[in-house]
Amino acid sequence: MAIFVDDSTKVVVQGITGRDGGFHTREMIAYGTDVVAGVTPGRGGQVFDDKVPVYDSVAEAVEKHGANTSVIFVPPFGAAGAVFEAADAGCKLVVCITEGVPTVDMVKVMPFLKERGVRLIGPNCPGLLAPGIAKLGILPASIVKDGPVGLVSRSGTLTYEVVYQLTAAGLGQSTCLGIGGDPVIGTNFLDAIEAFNADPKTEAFVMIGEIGGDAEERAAEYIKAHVKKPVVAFIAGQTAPPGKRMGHAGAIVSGGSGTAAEKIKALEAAGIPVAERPLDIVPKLQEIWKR
Amino acid sequence: MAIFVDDSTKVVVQGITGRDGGFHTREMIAYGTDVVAGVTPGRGGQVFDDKVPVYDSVAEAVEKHGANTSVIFVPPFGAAGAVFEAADAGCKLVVCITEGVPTVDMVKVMPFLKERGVRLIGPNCPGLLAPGIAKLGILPASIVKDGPVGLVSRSGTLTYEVVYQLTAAGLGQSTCLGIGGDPVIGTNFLDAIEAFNADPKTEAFVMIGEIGGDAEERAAEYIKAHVKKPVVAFIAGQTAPPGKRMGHAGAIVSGGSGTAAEKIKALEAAGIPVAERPLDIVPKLQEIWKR
Amino acid sequence: MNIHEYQAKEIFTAYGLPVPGGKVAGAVDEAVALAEEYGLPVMVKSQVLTGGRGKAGGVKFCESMDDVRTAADAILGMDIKGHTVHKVLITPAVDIDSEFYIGMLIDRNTKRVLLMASAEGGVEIEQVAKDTPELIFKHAIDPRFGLLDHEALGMGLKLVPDDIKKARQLGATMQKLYRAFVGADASLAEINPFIFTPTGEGHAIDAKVNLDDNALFRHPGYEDLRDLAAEDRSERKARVAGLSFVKLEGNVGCLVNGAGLAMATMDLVKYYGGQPANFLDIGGSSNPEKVVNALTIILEDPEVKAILFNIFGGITRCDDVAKGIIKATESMDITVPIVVRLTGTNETEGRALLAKTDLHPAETMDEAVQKAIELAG
Amino acid sequence: MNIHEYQAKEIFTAYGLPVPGGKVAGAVDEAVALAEEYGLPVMVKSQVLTGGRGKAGGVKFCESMDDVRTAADAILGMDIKGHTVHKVLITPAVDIDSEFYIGMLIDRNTKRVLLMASAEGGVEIEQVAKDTPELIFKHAIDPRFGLLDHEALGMGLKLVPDDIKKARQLGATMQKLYRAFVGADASLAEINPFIFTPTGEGHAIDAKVNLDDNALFRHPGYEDLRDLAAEDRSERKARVAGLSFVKLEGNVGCLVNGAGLAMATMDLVKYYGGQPANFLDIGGSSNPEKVVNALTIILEDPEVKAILFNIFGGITRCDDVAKGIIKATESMDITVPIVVRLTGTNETEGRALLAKTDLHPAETMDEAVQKAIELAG
Repeated sequence: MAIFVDDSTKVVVQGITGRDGGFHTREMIAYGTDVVAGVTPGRGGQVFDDKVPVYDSVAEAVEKHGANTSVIFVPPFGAAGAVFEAADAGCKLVVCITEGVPTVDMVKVMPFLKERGVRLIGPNCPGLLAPGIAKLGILPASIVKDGPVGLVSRSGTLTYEVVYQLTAAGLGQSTCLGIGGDPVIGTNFLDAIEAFNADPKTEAFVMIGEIGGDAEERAAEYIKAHVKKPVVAFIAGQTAPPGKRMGHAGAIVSGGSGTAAEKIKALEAAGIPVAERPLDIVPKLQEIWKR
Repeated sequence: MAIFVDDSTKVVVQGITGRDGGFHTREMIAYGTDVVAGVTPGRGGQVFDDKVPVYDSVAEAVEKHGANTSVIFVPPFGAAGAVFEAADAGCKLVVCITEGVPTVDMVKVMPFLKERGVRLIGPNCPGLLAPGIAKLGILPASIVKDGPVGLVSRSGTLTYEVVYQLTAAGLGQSTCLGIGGDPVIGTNFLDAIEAFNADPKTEAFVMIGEIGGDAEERAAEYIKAHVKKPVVAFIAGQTAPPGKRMGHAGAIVSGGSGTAAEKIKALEAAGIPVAERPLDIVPKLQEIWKR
Repeated sequence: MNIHEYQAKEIFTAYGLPVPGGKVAGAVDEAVALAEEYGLPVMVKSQVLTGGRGKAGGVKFCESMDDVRTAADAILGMDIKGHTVHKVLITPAVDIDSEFYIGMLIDRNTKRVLLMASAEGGVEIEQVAKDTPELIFKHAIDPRFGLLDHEALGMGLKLVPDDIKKARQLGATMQKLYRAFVGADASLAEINPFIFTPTGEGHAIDAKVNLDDNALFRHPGYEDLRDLAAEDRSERKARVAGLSFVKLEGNVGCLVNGAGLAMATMDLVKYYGGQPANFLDIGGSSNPEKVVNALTIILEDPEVKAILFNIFGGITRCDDVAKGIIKATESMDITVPIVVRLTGTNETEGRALLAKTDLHPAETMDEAVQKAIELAG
Repeated sequence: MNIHEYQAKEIFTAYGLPVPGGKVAGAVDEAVALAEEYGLPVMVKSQVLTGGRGKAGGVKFCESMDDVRTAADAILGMDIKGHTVHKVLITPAVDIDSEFYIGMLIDRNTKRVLLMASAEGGVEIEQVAKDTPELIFKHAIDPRFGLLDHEALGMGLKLVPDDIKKARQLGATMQKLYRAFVGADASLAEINPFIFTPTGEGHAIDAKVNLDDNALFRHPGYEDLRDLAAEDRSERKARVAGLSFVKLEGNVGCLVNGAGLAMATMDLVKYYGGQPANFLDIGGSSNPEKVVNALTIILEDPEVKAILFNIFGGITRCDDVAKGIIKATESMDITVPIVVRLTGTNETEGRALLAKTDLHPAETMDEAVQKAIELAG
């Protein structure tokens, strides 16, 4: 078990013939992900790496191969269009890796997804890796290990850092999920936490937040009210100056709100231990888990 | 029984303080319709005719009086906005009398209604009169009579003409419905016929079409396949020249299609008698009804 | 409201559609001057509000200035299906490699704007629709999301399956056409043909737009697009007076409230062997002035030998109509007989008012129609 | 991207919002000339990318030309929260009867554009939000239907319950502001205050717009709105090079891939008693040239005494990063010590490449940070 994916996950990669799309498609396949097709308009009829058929549209990939999940590696100007296409074609899970998507585009796409019951992960995210099941995106497979810990994060590489430490400590993962650093994202902390809470394989989980917005505060409330599993949190950006966008479009302290201090306070008030350093996450988790 | 209305129908009139809105509100009340409130932005707090409280918004009328139906008498530029408002406030039936509403506005409003499960009648229509139950719109109450015949029409005054003759012949009506003469309307022939077919009170019905579009042809197919009740049709505009809009925005023969001849042919092919003159409708109905 | 090709192209240009340059000329010298401005070859295209201009000789390809002069001279003043050509569009001629049809209209059944596209461009689309409907691709556009990228590109790829660049151009053109359609409140918008040159440039070579009369109030500038010369004089008067009026060839003038009843009245005149002189809907309002205007317009037609009022009062009250008729007949010198039939809201009051006049009353529609035909002789 | 008031007003004007006239001046004489053009009284308003201009004396009401001269002279060159005033906006002063706040921003929770409006206009809205949140009305706009008439009017009526005309003006302003927000790809758009004059005319007196950096590619003209003088020199260089960079005050230069890891690295430098010199995310791409650019920018800061690379390879491959670091160090004359920590995709290849250099390797983030602080001294 894992969250959001299972053995029936069949992947179509949008932008498969691009540099990053191609590289990571190979990585996904190497991990054992069932990549059934690729899409690049104008390249229909080609075969990627002599293995994966390429089509002009997601609809063809769905029709001919039963793709139900899309992973998107297209440039920012086409990314929202790619999400619309995947959802319209019937994919029920869409993972958008692309960074730099205009926010208004994501605002427009959201109700389209809701109407069709489609889950979006991202954009501007590393995607999801469910050890032993599937790798959807760019999380490096070498660092994961199958196990009982869930991980959800707004970051990319910081996620890898924590996964690396979990694995080094012998704590395997049920699902590692990067939800993305943009202000408007498909799957947020609440969705992920709800799923981890319901997932029987996940025994404990880690949440990695950062400055900007109040998703961590909302997650804290939810965890306090509904979650019995052990949770440890980390918040990046304690030293970030206000009013400056820290890389991620969503990582900004504006009008005095969205600070790391506020988030840490809310998490601690909800009884969730917050690690001071990434290095402290694993010991904190072990401490409260006491298994 | 009747179609689309019943004893629980509580009406809010949008544009109640206008000339036509006021006149017809009085007529509706005189007929016994449960008009619970009126709306004219900026007139909130007034009382219409010392009887009907006026509000600034439909939401207030719904909240304070349980209005579930709106009848709209606002000018064309505000009509679509009034439909949006009524639907958003929770009215489940909206009757838009206004003539001259831009078609693109109605195109925009349609999915909003669909999402909320709202039935729209019109625009550019006389509304609905269910003898003994409610009068929603401008159909003259003096000419109707309670009884078993349903009537659905794209026209206004031509509808009255036929109702008048039905009543004169002793044939009362279950519901008289004018669906409106615009190209894009909320409730069309199919919807009305489906409802009449299901309504136990309606024993037979009359359908009054006109040139433009193919709604009559579609209705003919439906009737042939699903309707056992006696039906007589009439089509106006046999002498209308092609390419000219005959008053109604939707009454135009364009690209050689939408002619009265085509419609009559399709109806007759479906076994539905088509009256040559309005005067022939009642005798034709009596003939096939043989009750 | 139908507008000319050159006007449709102005709207298209405002929405970023690729339209080749072009200007209209009302005289031969002007046409030649424009051709010199653009450089040869050019097209000389009659601007009339009807189709079939090409077949009628109203569109000419010109390789020399003599050609332009000859073509403009022949086309200006030409009659095409009853429309006189007052203006020609001079536009640079482009080499055509392939032609497409792209059109949009209001679809009554889906209640959406319907995109239609075909690789059978440059011919009459109605004929394609009849003979080979499978060659026309259709997509009803969801107004909430507009024409999405993958929908537009998918449509483009149906037209040119093996040329992604052209498919993208076609798709982008469809998206712009949709914005133009909605932005201008069109009821029909067509590019036929959309062409590619041998070097792959796309151009909207011909343009047709019908505007929604109901939406003109929010486009005050569009009133200037109306071709008053192409409009029947009495139809124009009626429009200005806010009346729905269509001129016909008969001798029974009809004044009816409601479009459906007006059509049924015309049909009934024909049924009883008469000929209606017009369609006229005095509308849902009951302004007596409207009745005066309506009578004035109808009486301008010397063919009219009798007048038939057929009024069933709903939103229009019969007493108001009666007052209007009386006011009109009192203020005018009317020599033709007038048959009046009033039924509906306030009919008693209305009839009481009329009783004191020398109008011919009628109780039913059939009686009124027969009486009017008889009086028209 | 933050833009100036006068630029925001240009965007507002393009979307039909009621903005009083106004032009910017960079010199006192220019300011006076503009005041003469508009006629007295005028406002002289500093154009700086920060709030609190009024409190700082950067906004003056001027009734005479002497006032204008004095105000322009005082304000031009003024420092407001670290921002030097290079331009003043001269705009006709209007009589104010009532003031409102109208703003929109991207709401992360509803995933929509959030309209906020208050009758408490002309003051700091953050303060209103803290003290009397019930005085701010909010509505999350459904992108499928836009801000509907009844929603806008309803919001207007909340601000002025007894004045339908003003409520309509406020509502129409909100609808135009929404179109401007979406059309310009804003992340924030505020009118504070929107005012009515005693005769009931509405004006957007002050304007604030932040543009979505991610959407600048589709507004090529907006690049001209960027105030290069107000931007930190190294931040500008980083932006041009496609790097996410924020200048800080410390001595440990940080090059990190990924924004979250970069923030965590800064936090860790602080945790171990050091001071980060910057935030720098070299991004998801692995172009060695980017590393060169990043190093160049960081090394321009004389405060930087050590450099810390913290790279965890996912989409960025460690071998590419290693190549970039080697290329950079070979081509540059670098005197400060460089600590490099590489983990993730192709980490073995990356470390193998680095092994031949004199860079300081580190296995973990904590080790790398401690070593860099130590080397920075």
